[in-house]
Amino acid sequence: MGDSLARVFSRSGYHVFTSQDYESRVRGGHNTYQIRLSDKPITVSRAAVDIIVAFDRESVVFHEKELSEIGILVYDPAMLGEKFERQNFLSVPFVDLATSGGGDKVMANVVAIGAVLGMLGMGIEILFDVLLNTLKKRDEDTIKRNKVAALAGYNYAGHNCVQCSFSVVQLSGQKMLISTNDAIASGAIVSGCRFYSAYPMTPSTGIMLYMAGKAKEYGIIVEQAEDEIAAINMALGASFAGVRAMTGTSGGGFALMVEGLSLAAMTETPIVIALAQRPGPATGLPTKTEQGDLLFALHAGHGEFPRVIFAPGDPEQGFLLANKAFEISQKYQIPVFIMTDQYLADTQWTVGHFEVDSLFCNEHRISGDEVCGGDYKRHAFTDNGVSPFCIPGLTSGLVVTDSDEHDEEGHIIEDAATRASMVDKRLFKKLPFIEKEIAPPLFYGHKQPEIVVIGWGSTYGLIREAVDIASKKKNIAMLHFSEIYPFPSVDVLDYLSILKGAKTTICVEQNATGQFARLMKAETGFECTALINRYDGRPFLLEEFLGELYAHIG
Amino acid sequence: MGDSLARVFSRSGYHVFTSQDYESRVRGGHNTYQIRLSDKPITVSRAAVDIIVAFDRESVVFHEKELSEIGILVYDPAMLGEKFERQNFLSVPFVDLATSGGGDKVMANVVAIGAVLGMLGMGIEILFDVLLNTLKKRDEDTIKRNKVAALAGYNYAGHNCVQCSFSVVQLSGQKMLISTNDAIASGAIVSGCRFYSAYPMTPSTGIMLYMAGKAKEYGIIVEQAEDEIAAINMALGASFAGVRAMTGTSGGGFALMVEGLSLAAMTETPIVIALAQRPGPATGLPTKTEQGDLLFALHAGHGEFPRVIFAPGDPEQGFLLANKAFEISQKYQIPVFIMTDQYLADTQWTVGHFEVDSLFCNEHRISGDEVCGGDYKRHAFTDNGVSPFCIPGLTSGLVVTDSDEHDEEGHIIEDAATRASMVDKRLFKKLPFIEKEIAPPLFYGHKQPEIVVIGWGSTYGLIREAVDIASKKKNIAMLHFSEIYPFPSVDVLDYLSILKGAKTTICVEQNATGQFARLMKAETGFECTALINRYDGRPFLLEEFLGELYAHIG
Amino acid sequence: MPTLDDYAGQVTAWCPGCGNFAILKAFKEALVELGIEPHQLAIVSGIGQAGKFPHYTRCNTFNGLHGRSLPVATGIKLANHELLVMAIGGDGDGYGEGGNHLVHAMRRNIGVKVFVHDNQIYGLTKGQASPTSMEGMITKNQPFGVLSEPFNPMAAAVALDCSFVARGYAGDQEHLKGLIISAINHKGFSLVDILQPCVSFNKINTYEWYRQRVYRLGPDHNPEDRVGAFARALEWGEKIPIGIIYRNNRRSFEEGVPVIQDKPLVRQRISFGDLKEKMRETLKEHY
Amino acid sequence: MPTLDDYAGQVTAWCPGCGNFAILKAFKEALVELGIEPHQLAIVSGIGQAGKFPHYTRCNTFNGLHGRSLPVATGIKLANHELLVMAIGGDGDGYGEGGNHLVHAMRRNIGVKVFVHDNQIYGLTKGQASPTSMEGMITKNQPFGVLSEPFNPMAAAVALDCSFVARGYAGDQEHLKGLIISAINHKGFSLVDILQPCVSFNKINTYEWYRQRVYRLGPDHNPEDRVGAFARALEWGEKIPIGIIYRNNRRSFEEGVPVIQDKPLVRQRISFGDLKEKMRETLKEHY
Ligand SMILES: Cc1ncc(C[n+]2csc(CCOP(=O)(O)OP(=O)(O)O)c2C)c(N)n1
Ligand SMILES: Cc1ncc(C[n+]2csc(CCOP(=O)(O)OP(=O)(O)O)c2C)c(N)n1
Ligand code: SF4
Ligand code: SF4
Ligand SMILES: [Mg+2]
Ligand SMILES: [Mg+2]
Repeated sequence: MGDSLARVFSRSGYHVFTSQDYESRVRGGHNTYQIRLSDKPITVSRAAVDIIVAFDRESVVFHEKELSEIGILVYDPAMLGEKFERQNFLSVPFVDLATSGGGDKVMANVVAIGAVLGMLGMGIEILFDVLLNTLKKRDEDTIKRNKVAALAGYNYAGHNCVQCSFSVVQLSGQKMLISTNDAIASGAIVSGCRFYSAYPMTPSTGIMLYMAGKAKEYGIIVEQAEDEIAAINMALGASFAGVRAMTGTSGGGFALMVEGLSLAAMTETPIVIALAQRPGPATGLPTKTEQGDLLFALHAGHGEFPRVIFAPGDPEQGFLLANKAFEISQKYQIPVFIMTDQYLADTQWTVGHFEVDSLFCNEHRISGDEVCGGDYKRHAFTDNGVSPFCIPGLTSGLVVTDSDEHDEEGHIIEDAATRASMVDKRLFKKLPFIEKEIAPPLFYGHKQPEIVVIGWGSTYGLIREAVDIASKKKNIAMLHFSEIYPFPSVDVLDYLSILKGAKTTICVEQNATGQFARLMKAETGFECTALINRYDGRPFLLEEFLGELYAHIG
Repeated sequence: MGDSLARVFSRSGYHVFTSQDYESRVRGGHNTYQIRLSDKPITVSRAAVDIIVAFDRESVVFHEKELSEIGILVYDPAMLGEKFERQNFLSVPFVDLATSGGGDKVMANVVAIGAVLGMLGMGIEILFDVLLNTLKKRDEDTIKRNKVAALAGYNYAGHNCVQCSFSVVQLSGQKMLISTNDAIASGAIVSGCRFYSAYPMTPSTGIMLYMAGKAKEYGIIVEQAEDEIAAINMALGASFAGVRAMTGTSGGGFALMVEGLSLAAMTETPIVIALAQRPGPATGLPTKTEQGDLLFALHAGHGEFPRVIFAPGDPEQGFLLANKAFEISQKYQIPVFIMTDQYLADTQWTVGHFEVDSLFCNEHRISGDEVCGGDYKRHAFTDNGVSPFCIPGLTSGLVVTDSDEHDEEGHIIEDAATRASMVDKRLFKKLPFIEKEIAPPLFYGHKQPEIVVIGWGSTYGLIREAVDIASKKKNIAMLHFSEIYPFPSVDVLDYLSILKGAKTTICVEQNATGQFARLMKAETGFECTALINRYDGRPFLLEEFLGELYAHIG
Repeated sequence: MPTLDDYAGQVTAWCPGCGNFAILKAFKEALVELGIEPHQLAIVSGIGQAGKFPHYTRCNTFNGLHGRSLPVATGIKLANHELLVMAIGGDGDGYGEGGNHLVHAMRRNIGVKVFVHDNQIYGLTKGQASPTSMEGMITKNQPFGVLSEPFNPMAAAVALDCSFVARGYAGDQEHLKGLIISAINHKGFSLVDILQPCVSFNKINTYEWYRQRVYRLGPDHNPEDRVGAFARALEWGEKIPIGIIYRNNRRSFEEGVPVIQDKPLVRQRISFGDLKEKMRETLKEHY
Repeated sequence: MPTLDDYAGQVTAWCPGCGNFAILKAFKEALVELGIEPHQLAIVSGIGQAGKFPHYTRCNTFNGLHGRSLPVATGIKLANHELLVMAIGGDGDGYGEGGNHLVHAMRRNIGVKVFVHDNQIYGLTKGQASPTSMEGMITKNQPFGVLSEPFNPMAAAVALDCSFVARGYAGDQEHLKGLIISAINHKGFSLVDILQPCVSFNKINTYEWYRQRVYRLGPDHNPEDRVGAFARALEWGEKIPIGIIYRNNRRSFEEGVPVIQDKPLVRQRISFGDLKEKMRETLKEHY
């Protein structure tokens, strides 16, 4: 039900932020779906909650204390098997209202949505639209009965919630509500990705499902491979053959792809890899979040070769960086990572719209007989290390490559001179060009900050909103890295001077060891004055984080 | 033949250093076997050669120029199809001498060994002993005919080499001649390793073959797995069940073990991994050498967990560090790496003897009913993070572990508090103790050096001999790291002060990107003033390296 | 003598109605009937709904990676072949991610008992096709339907000369218990594929679907005849046989490894002192 | 029309007398006979002696990782099913490291032609046992002899309903050429296991050993009868059949993927401009 309710808000013109927490099981267990809305942009969950809809007793036990001062917990005594006599509790007979209108028990959900809208004093029409959408494959009658149920809840709560002090009005302008993982998938599709091979693994599966859902429309082959080794090798085959290809997985699956990553590098076959992190090691916490695989991704693969690592912090970055990942990968014939995590998979944000116009749209593959015929050499030496990459089979030229060290034609060699030249070509010649493609970190907040909060990837929204709040008292700014490797130069934005100019520099990471801080030290020599790390699998809530932040900055 | 000849020298009391160069094929191609001997310790190959035995024309073409001033190339005109009229060439009819004494053509090898001994003016008896050894499974007659062939070469060269100016006398005291990979294998065996599962991969295969050769004598199970994934998982199974276990592979195979590595960490199952490097990426140069996988090994595996990395530089270090690897791995229930490479697999060194007495001999597994019965908890919280590890099946207690995050008993959990405590236990509690186990780098040469040459692993012998030579003109020293991670503290040896006190600090690595130098910077903040890198798959010869070194230090 | 109580484990996290419950029950009853104590047993499992199995009973447990239970089980069995070692997982685990290990474990004939909870779907990851999903099955991830032919574990096992090949059904608990007992009593590798309805995601292969098709193999079936067994293994669709499809009497891997013929590796403790002495001798070979 | 010269490749690095030479020759003759041009062909190979194969002819080449040729070949075939795509490697490559991919490629029935140079040994790494090495074979790495039963690729393939299953022999070059042609002409996945003497390391399965045993399947063998084919596939020892063991007419994977029925993926160029337009529409779903 969370999704439908959130969509009612985003369609009503609100900024919405949703998040979920659930266990690694299919039914049962304790699950939550949290929705925050505001007339200003919001980018993180808060601890205090205004309305709790409780479908089981645990929801009362675990979450009652989260209620804000004006907060109300709404529940059905029949479902919880208990009636609570508390001031800030509102009882609504979800099940009764669902069935008495001729509906099914499961429509208790819809009753609850209606009830929430009633409590908020909003209109109900947009919910009807949303229901029409979600039930579009169902028959007229079902839709009608859902509407009746929603209305019943709406009216009941509207009349009976004497303690309700909310008044949420309709704003102008609908907003898009999307998760970063979905945004990455759509960014890949618009970049011409036509082949996606993967093996299901939380929290990357959503990307594959999104691609599969669009397979028909966009002519994409989505193949569920027998394992992750096959997944990456299939994608490399498709890419070699001339099709933009991608794979996605989580840490454990990526561990199995590491040899294939090295293969991509040696054969100079472009590939985009979505690496969706979750807490490790090993199986870890499959449905929780962590940023624990940065240094792993950076150093994965035997031998030495260039790679690019992006880590979007919100849906828009996800969309744009997926596009840039394909551009860079194709242009330099290298592997590019998009690092995401459970948090970015399970939170949805409102976005005005995606900047489709600003996307990269270059074709880097060739197939004409002039360039590909005759003595075409797949791995020809060039000034920037990038060799023309013909599409095999479309012309008379032959495209030859090898996982062994090879010569310009792609045939196996063992001599020292060719070896050294090939390392130079793959690594040292390409690198300076790749480095120039990397955008500087996002500098947000006070222009000459005393305090800089540093983050990467999914902590973007958290830090941003915290900086907004803290800036009322402090000269504080955020430095957020979404293009992480090659480490951004200081040419465009001299972030090192900013950092050195600050008194307090705090690196925030959802991991135990401060991987980004370590990387920054290795790359720039700069050491942060403090680290804030969280590694229990849970994202920071805004208040929790502010607490930790203030502990550091006073 | 190289092996037998080298053994004659080591048995004659000489310090011997042998190296090989060959292609990735079974027959044919150009191969060399180089032997250096001296009455002083030697630890690297030189460029200049005193005697070349040429079995084909390529050996003349490629290597003639390597002859020293007193150098002589010995060959059989019949084998090369040409007679050379050069001052420093000696023709010996290897094949003729082999067959005329009733022997087979292939005994031309033995004739050549005899010839070399004749040229050197050494005795031939030790060769007879060595032949007895190598041919121990053959019949009397074969042995006799080999002796005759050796003698024929010996006499022929002794009489005909007018230009020979060598005189190599017999010294006292036999020496052991062994490769570092064999030393690692024997170090593992003496440490109680009883299970070795692996998949063949150059240059790690020698370790497996050594173990297999000793399987019967020491009661070791050596299982060739279907792939590297199985190899590491089997070893983990055996280790869990109470047997010291090890696996070995090269970079590409290790790439496939990365998920298993993470499993070892999560389940706190001890394992020793021999990682024998070769040039990458991908298949790369299978029979050449490189130190390209240090940062990969250090960061391999999703999630965050402690590990230890050793990188021996010579056979003795290999032997001792293999033993220490088992000790640390068992004591802290963590994965320990022994990094080696093609160079350490294919070079043999003389060693006085191995310090067997100084080995670690502690049993860290338990199985008594008092500790393992009742409410035994596999992952119990303790002060140092190490939980008692019972052997399953030997007592009534149950040993339970999980790749998911788990509680003290080993059962799956998802709650935040237990998760955080388990990360603390595995990582933060163990680390300080593990760090204390790490020995400082080897500081060798001038005590207050102006120049420090830094290296790790297989460059030990090269740097050491170069420092010996350069120290005649310069205040120079070597800092060699064989215990690499956790990065050694400065408590025992304040190497940072030494480095900071030096004018020139040069990090030498057989890779393109200076991985160790980067690691040192990340760990200590110290940046070397210069790097010497080689990445064409070939080890430095002494003179080549001295050339580069002098270019830096004048 | 162990009782059912000795095998009481953690609280289950399976969906109500899941076929796994019946398997768990049959399994416990079989062990009690055989008189095996929890500590004499080691279960290695993978990741998936079935992979949680060992936590729901009591025994030595190595709940490892998705697809990798067999090599771990092999390592355990080789280290201590006195233990009863089982590998338990789902169809994705055993036939997808872990396919290669299954092939080679059968070749080895290592004495590990494998139970595959075959629900013809990926349960834990919420309903993608598995290697045994039927052709044409539509899922969110297979919008055009499954295009591959399902993996037939019985036929493959007979082809690989697996020494014990059987199929059970969660809906026939008594029969399943018998199979589990036979598999345990068999020397060498045993594969039991257990048809397991997944009420949440597999809407094709339901209890009803199986009930209409599944039948017990009778005495007319000779599991020692390999070609006959193969023909029987191909049966799927109208009728699905359960029971012992194929069985042979090959030497097990443990029986072939010379160094463990006296006793298990884990019981052969050599003192480090003796090892050092021995190594001094060995090193002489390098002179 | 292509000639043998069009297929002249790099200088070989195989041992003199190696069975690979005859396979190379049969292969080139088959392609010339079929009139296939080098650029119409893509060979994916693994690592091993056999893995070097594509360099010794001329064609589009992806010489990938040990054991991983099949997924790469699958990716290529799906991207461009007009190409003739082959996967070539050794027995270690195809049945050991790559075993899982083989199983699932057969299930898919992807139109890739697989040729396994089966020398029953690891050649390139100098003589360890391979999955097809015979039980008891002693090597440096198997000092007690091979303890596992050899993998029977023919029986396994029949069990997996592989749509074309054949065995060739390097010592019968003419027959082998015929098999290669049939495999190429067959729609869907084809597995040809080629017995290949390794003169350097396999001292058991020599030319002489094979000569005494290998015989050509005659017209009495019906490759369409699956159970009969299975029985035939089990033949090994005194007599070893070569020829087409099993064949069926399953729909190929390429035929089942809706989005490539008009033309191969690689020929379906969509302009980025159109893509952007389309995406603007799609994104509306998120409102
Ligand atoms: C290497 C790896 N890849 C993917 C996953 C994600 N994953 C967990 S369980 C599972 C499949 C579950 O299906 P199955 O094995 O049939 O078990 P079931 O849940 O149906 O019992 C997958 C893909 C993982 N844990 N590890
Ligand atoms: C992941 C990985 N493991 C191991 C190797 C080493 N290796 C190369 S070829 C080979 C086996 C060769 O045997 P086979 O596949 O039968 O080919 P053959 O040489 O006999 O033709 C091995 C183990 C490798 N290259 N990559
Ligand atoms: S999802 Fe299916 S297999 Fe998993 S517990 Fe639920 S019913 Fe059982
Ligand atoms: S080692 Fe064997 S397979 Fe390899 S080239 Fe030589 S004979 Fe052929
Ligand atoms: Mg399943
Ligand atoms: Mg082979």
